[in-house]
Formats: sequence, structure tokens, C-alpha cells
Amino acid sequence: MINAEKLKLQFPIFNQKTPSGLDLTYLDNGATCHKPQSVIDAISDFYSKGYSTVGRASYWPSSETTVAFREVRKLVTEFINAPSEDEVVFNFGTTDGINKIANTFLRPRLSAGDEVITTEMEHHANLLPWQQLCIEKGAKLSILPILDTGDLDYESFETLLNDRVKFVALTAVSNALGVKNDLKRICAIARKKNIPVFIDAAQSVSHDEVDVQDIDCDFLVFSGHKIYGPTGVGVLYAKKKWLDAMMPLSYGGGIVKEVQLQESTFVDGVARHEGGTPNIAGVLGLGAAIRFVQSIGMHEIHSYLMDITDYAKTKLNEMDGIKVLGNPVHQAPTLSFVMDGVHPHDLSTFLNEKGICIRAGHHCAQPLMKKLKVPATTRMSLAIYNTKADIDKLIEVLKETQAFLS
Amino acid sequence: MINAEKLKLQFPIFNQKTPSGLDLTYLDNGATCHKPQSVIDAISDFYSKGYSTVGRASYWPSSETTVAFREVRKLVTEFINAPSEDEVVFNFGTTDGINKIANTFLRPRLSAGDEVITTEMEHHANLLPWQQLCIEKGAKLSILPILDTGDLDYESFETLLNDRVKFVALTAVSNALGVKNDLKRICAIARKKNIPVFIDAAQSVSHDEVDVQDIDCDFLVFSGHKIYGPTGVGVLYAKKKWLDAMMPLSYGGGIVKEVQLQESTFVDGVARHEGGTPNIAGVLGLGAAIRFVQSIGMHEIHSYLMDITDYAKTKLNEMDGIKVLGNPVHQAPTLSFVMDGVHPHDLSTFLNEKGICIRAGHHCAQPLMKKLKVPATTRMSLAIYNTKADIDKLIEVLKETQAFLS
Amino acid sequence: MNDRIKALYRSHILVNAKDESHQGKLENATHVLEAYNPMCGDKYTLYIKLEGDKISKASFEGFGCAISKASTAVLSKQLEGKSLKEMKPLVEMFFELVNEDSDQSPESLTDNEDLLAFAAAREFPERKTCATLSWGELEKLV
Amino acid sequence: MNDRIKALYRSHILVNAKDESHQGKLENATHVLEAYNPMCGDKYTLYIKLEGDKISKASFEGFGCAISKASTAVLSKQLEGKSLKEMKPLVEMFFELVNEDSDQSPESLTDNEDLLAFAAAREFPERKTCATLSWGELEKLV
Ligand SMILES: Cc1ncc(COP(=O)(O)O)c(C=O)c1O
Ligand SMILES: Cc1ncc(COP(=O)(O)O)c(C=O)c1O
Repeated sequence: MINAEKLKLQFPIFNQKTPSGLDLTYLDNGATCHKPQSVIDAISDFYSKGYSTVGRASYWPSSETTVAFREVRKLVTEFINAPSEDEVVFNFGTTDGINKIANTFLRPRLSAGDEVITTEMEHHANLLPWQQLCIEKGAKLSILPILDTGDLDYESFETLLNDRVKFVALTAVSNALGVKNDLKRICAIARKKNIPVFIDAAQSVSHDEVDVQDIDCDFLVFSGHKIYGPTGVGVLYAKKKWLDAMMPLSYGGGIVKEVQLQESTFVDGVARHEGGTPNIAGVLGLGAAIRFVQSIGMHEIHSYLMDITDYAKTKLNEMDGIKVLGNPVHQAPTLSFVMDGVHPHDLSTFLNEKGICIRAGHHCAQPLMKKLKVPATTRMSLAIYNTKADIDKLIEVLKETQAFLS
Repeated sequence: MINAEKLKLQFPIFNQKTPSGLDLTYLDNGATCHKPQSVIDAISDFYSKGYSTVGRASYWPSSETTVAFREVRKLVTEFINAPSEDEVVFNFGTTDGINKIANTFLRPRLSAGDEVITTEMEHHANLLPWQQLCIEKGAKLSILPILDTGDLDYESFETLLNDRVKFVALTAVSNALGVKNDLKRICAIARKKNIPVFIDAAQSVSHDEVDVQDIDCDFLVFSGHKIYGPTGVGVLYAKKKWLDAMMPLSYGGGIVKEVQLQESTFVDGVARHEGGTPNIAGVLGLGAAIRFVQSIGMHEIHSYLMDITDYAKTKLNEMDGIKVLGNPVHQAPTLSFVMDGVHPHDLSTFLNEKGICIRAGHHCAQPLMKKLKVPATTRMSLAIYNTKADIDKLIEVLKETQAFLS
Repeated sequence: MNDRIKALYRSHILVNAKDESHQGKLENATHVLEAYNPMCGDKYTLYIKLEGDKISKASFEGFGCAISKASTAVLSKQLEGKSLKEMKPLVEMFFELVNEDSDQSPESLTDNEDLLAFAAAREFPERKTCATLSWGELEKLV
Repeated sequence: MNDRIKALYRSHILVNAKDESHQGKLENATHVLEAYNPMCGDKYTLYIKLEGDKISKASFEGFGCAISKASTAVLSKQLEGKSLKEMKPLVEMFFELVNEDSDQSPESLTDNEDLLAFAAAREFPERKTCATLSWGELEKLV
């Protein structure tokens, strides 16, 4: 069983008061997570003790950096259970990964009249690239709707999946409602028609096991900063057949066999897709973050977070004038709610005044807000340093605010 | 006058021996530079004391991060003398910036039969994106050749610049030969025909003043890691008229006015082009790096490096069996050379054995190597922590190696 | 944020957000401004009726958070009886009031408590856009 | 890298790189392999003449650094008199020899000093590709 208070000691941000002298109650982990000391140290040790570029130079410390970089690739490969290290590409984040797949994989494969399916609950990052590409190509963007519970309308999926569909993109977990999707189900249906499926795992990777072979997806991306790692680093998993068939995701140094002025040939494997100097410190920090997660155990993290999420949901539902949005079959540790008569932005400002970091807004999911008929929601999203005491504090301040504002 | 030995104390990497117990003599600054303590601290302080996402949340520490992030934008704006902060976009590096401009700016503006000009001395990062786009579009890539000195053949430029030319891309400094280009001259000629000019400043930004208004370029990019800053962060300068006319460089969170399922509108200004969570720690680290450079003074840095580069060039030229490649009008602190009868890779291995980090290879400039008729060169590139003593050591070990190998 | 302003924020902003005296459509308006914040969906329509060079009446419709609503209500009140020219320095003062980089104290800028309450936005950069939503639209006019 | 291997590297690799005994084109080769490292431009053509199931002759042409040249020269020598089948364990051993993650000491793998010298590549991951350039091509054949 996880001892969150003890784990919290590993996160230096919590060993201090806010500038207003309050304890920091951080409930915006869906946006980004704080970093344990081991991640911070991995970065500063790299810069202080062995900094260099990776893969191209034969001197110390570059030789050492190259080894350490490769070890993180191995670690990530195991972490997501990819069949091989040749399917794990480092990039700069989820948004970066999605845009690159849209540009490099889908653009040359999409024609007028084709269709792409995404869902009604996507973060803008997993909607706009496909939407804009469809507009550019004269293709159709089909939207898999959600039910009143927030769950995907799986039944509709088979209907949408006609022969013109060339690509399916969906999120593992809704960042706004915390709905957890049945990825295996979607992939199994799409597989029957040989349609590649792209998974945005930004919101699931920190608390739920990712097994790309079990899911059987074609692509999957996530950001380091959402799993206790650094900013500016991300992972793209793609099946080898796609990586080898695609043009490089980014043209730059380190990806070529032979360059001539008018034409070039490119290497195979992940090197093909990692043009330019990667975020080396970011990759090493991500390695430390994954080791940190593994030291606790994904299974333990998952059950702990489910436990406190249930607790939070119950407490919120017990309050008058508070409505938790969505009630999915599988709930991730993210809950959106609204308070009668109080605008989410005002609510969050009052909570923030008490040291509670919580998010108000459309959560980069405007179409979902429209569907829910709210301009915005207040969202809490939990990580392993959160405790039931944090939730009690939230509930207490929600009550104070309610008394004061309404 | 710069005291490099004293400055070096600010770089923790040099306060230690290599694993073989040697002093580190780092002469591969063209690949990447080491980091002063202030940059390392900026990153770890951010993660330890005030980490959060930027721009979207109303709580501490996000409010503080947003202010700090904006201050770096202001700093960079002044540093490159951009007319306004609205023209300075953060991204993930030079390669990232070039690819994005190719994808988002040039792709929709290039048609079959059009022409793009680049030069014979480009790094693959500033050749491949344009080359591959020309292939995709059936456009022509024209190559501005170099003279025997390594200098651009400026006279040919006017001839190449016919009415079909839609874009010109060139580097500020050749990463392989250290040739410094006359950017103002190129831009002035292109300006007469209203053709946008793109500058790859990766190799000049750390030692030469960048003044985008004086150069009068349309686009300019550089990487943080080449100016004593972190990996995974870069800057893209672009004229406001282009930033406003372009579609977003990356589709994601934070760039929209209104998103509907089938169409969207985007905000103006730099926010339009910074979709997704940026490399926040990287941007703050870049800020510290620029402050570090400013604390010394770009003018001082430039004259110091020119001084030790001249010294190195003289010493190398004095050696028998060593040939320095190129002899440009303006030399940046990068020198490529070959040793008679010794392959550059073997040479660098021997130098590396003595703690000298120096690069052998094609330096991601295969077409230039072909032009020079060498498979590879050995390259030294200097930064402010280098001294004449480093160069003396290099020369000494070069002589030893020569005696031993040939 | 000093305690006085905090208190003002809590009292005046909430009161002004609930004040319905200037809400509603103005049928014979001479100017209609749209203020929209895409980030949070707040949306107001501001109606201004100019008679001669004086604003005889102003009102607004729309929805949003307490800060944007209160600032729009306060703006509507401030508009009445003034010329557009007279509004210019007031708008400038308001932007200074919410500017966290300002070297002028809120109290040195105004003693109108309805306005002063918005100085709290100096502490909430993200809420500044709420406070200035409608004022920013007006700025384009004056 | 222990001193003995360092010494071997310095002596044997340089000697083998300069050894011209196996250089040159083989007119009546039964197998011709191309080994190319795009990263550094090193390029070798390896000629093998199989008579029955034994290799009667092997030679190479091309250019590159001392390590790749020496390893290609050593490979050519090793090929002669062996069957392709016999080469398989030797190639595997060679990859183990240069593998920096190996838990077997170089000396436990071979006592042939020409080969042993390449264990130095364990210290230079980037040079490993030089050492294995031609061996990698041969691996595809055996
Ligand atoms: C001239 C030039 N352009 C582009 C690049 C690529 O920079 P990065 O690898 O930081 O994207 C480099 C660095 O290797 C360079 O020297
Ligand atoms: C579901 C989802 N997808 C994509 C993203 C974008 O991630 P990033 O900003 O790290 O690129 C986020 C995070 O905001 C998210 O929650």
C-alpha cells in the first residue's frame, strides 16, 4: 500500500510553503505533475558531470551519454511493452508526436473522400491536427460520440468504420472527464479492417499500465512531463512496419545514409525519425521518472489512485449544489464538476487563494464542453502525492466558497 | 578582456577529471556547449521550487511561471533585436524550427516549377527539409555554390534569383568550415525581389551578435543547447506578417479561439504557434544562458574567440602534413582540418584518448565533403571556456599522433 | 495583494457581478461591441448610445465569470454621461490598475472602490484577461 | 580498457590496416559483399572465392579508417581455408568481443591477438560500427 505522505517527501516542491505561507495542495496533475528529486538530479547531474551530445561523437562523455540514452530507450520499451527498441522514438511531447504523425504518416495517405475517425472527447491536440488535415485534403472527419455517462458510444463505432476510413485516433483517457476508454475494443474492431489506430496516452501513462501489444494499437504517444518527468520530451511508439515505411518525422542530422544535393537516402530504425539534437537531458530525466514509477509499481499506483478518486467522487456527490460531470464505467483519477450559480473561474480563484491548485476552463476540449452544455468546468486530477487529506481540504474550501459566493 | 580560466570555474563539468583521470579539453562546441552553473540552477530551481505549467492556470506557481516565461521571451527579443515579442516563438530546436517552417510556411506556398535556393555548405538540417519539399512539389532546389576559400559565391546569387524563386534558406556560419556568411548582402538582394530569406543561426548565435532587423531576414532559428543553454529548446524568429499569415506551426492546446468539430479559428500572435506544453524548463534555462552571455558581453566573447581562433589557425598551418580546409574572408571559431595519411576517425580516437573532445566525420554536411573531396574532416570548434593552452595541447597531441600513426 | 484590495475584490466584484441595473439589450444603441474570450468562453455584448458627443446610456448582455461580468457592469456605469474622448484616459488608467508590472500603486490611480477592486488582478495574471475583456473592446473605439 | 588491449589496439590494428596482403580485387570471386557506413563514408568490397564448401581465397578493396580497414583485413585472412558454416561461430564471437555489454572477458573469447585488439571497441561505442562493418555484411551470408 502506498504511503503518499512519505512519497511526497521525495518531491521538493512540497517541502515548502507557497508565497502566501500556505501548504501547497496540488490537484492539477492532468496538466502536469511535479518532479521527484531523482528526476531533478538526473538532469543536473547530466549537465554537471557528463554533458555531451549523443550518438555521434567518440569521446567521453559522449560515449557515456549514448549508452545512458540507449538505456532509457530500453526502459521505455519495457515500460510500454513494445516488441522492440526499434519502435520507440523520442520526441518533444504528445502534441509534437500527434502533429508529426499527421504530417508524415497520414498526409501522404489521405485523399479527398477518405475518412478519419476521432471522438467527441478529444483534447484539442488530438483533434485539430486531424481536423485541419481533413480540411486540407477534402477528407471527412467522423466523430465517435459519447453517451450521457461520458463513455464512448462503442456501438456506433462499427457503423462509422466504413471502407473509406483510413485512420482512427482516440485518447486513452479523457483529460476533462476522466473517462477511461476501452482501447482494446476499438483496436480489435479496426484491426479487422486493417485500419491503423492512434492512441493519445497523455492522460493514462502516469497511472495506468500501457501495453502496446495487448492494446494492439499502431501508434501511441505520451509526454514526459505528465509522468513526473521533464518538460519538452515525449515518446512515440509506432509499429515497425510504419516507421520503416514513413518518411522521416523530422529532417535533420543523424538520419541519413547518403545526402546528395538533389536527393537523399535515410537510415532505417528509430534513428530515421530522430533528426536533430534530441532533448537529451529530457530523455535522461524521463528515464529517472520511469524508474521512480517502477520503484513504486504501476499496479500499486493505480489502485491507490482509484481508491482516493472514489473517495473524492463520493464526497463531491454528497455536496449539495455540486455536480460531477460524467459517470463512466471506468473512471481515471480526474473529476470535472460544476457548482450551481458559481462560474468555474471564480471557483478556482477562491480555491487558489487557499493554496489549492485546481483547473477551471474548457480543458482544451471545447467540443466536449459544448456537448455537456457548460462553458467550462472545474477539474481536479490526482497523482501519487495526493491524499485523502487533500480531498478533505478541497471539500472544506468548496463549502466555504459556496457559502460565500452563492 | 575575457579571463577564460576564471569563466571555466562556472562550468561544473570542468571541475573534475575524465574517467581516465585526464583534464577535459572540450573542442566540440559546434556540436553542443557545456552549461554554466546558473543554467543548471535555473532548471533545478524551477522543478524544485516553483514548477507548473505556463499560461493557463491561475494558481501559484503557474502565475509565477507565466511571468518568468514571458520575461525570457522579452530577453530573447532584445537579444536578437526583434521588433517585438510577438515575433519570437519558442520551439524545440533548430531542426524543429526548420522543419516547421518547411511544413507550415513553405509547403502551401510552393508549386511545381517554383524554385528554392540554398547553399552548398548547409548542415543537413537546413538542406533536407527544403530538398524533400521540392521533390514532393516538383519544385527545383537551386544550390548557391562556394568558392575555393569556402566563401559563398555571392556573384552567382543574383543569377540564381530568378522570378520562380519562392524562398531562400542559408546558414549564418558553416558548421563544418566556420565560414561566416554575409547575411545582409543576401537579404538585401532577395529583398529587392520580395523573396523571404530564412537564416539558420545555430552556429553563430553563441559568438556573434544576431540583429534580425539589421540582417533584415524573414525567419531565423537557433537551438538553446548551442548557446550554453538546455537541450530540447529553440527559438524561431519570424516577421509578424508571416506569423499571422501562417497556419499554426503545431496544432494543440492554447492556440485556439474557437474549436468546433469540423472547423476551428486560431488566436493571433506567438500563442498561435506554440501549441502544446512547451519545454518550460528549457525556456527558463535558455533565459539563464542568455543572461550568462550578456554578463560577459557578446562583443567581448566575439573578440576573444576570434583571437584564439587566429592563434589555432596559425599553429595548425605551421604544422607539416596538416591542412586547414577553407580560408574564408570571415572565419568563425570553427576549423576543419585533415592530416596526411591519417583518417579523421583514427585521429579523433587518438585525441580522445588524451581527453581532447574533437569531432571527426562529415559534420552532417555530406555535399560539402563531396565538394571538398574528403570523406570526412577533423573539426575543432571553440567556446568561451577554451584557452590558448587548450590549443597548445591539441597541437602537441596532434604531433604525437602524427609521429605514431604515419 | 494588500488586505484592503482583497476585501474590495471579495465585496465589490461580487456585488457588481450581481448588479442587474445595466444588463439588457439597448434597442437604439449607436455602438454595439462584442467582447469574447476564447480561452474561457466569456462573451458580452456592450451597447452604447451616443447623443451628441455624450453617452446617454450603456448596457450589456452576456455571460462569464464574476470578474468579467463585474468589470463589464462597472464599465457600463462609467460610460454613462461621458464622451468617448473622456473615456480614453479612464480606459488607460484601468489597464494600469490591473498591470502587475506597474510602478504606480492602485490607490494613487483611483479612489473609486468599484474600480480599485480590480487591482486584485495584479495578483492573478490569468484573471487579468477577465477584468479587461470589455475594456479592451472599448479601447479600440476610443 | 586494460593496458594490454590498448597496446594491442595500437600495434595490431595499425599493422593490419597497413597490411596489403589481402587487398585487391578477386576476379573469379563467387561472392562479392559491399560494406558501407553512411555515417563516415567508409566503404569496402569483400571478395570471396568458394571452392567446394571451403573458401580458397578472400580479399578486399576500399577505404576507411584504420579500424574498419584492419578489421576487414583480419576478416579476409580468417576466411581463407574455412567453410561458411565454420565462419558463423567466429563472427558471433567477434560481435561478442566488441560488445561493451558482454559479461565475457575478451581473453576468455579468443587468444588470437589480431582479433583481441578489437576488444578495444568496447570502450568506443562509436568505433564499434567501424570494427564490425565488414563482419556485419558477412554475418548476413553465414
Ligand atoms: C548549422 C547547423 N544547423 C542546424 C543544426 C541542428 O541543430 P539541432 O541539432 O540543435 O536541431 C546544427 C547543429 O548540429 C548546425 O550546426
Ligand atoms: C489527452 C491529452 N492529449 C494531449 C495533451 C497535450 O500534451 P502536451 O501539452 O504535453 O503536448 C494533453 C495535455 O494537456 C492531454 O491531456
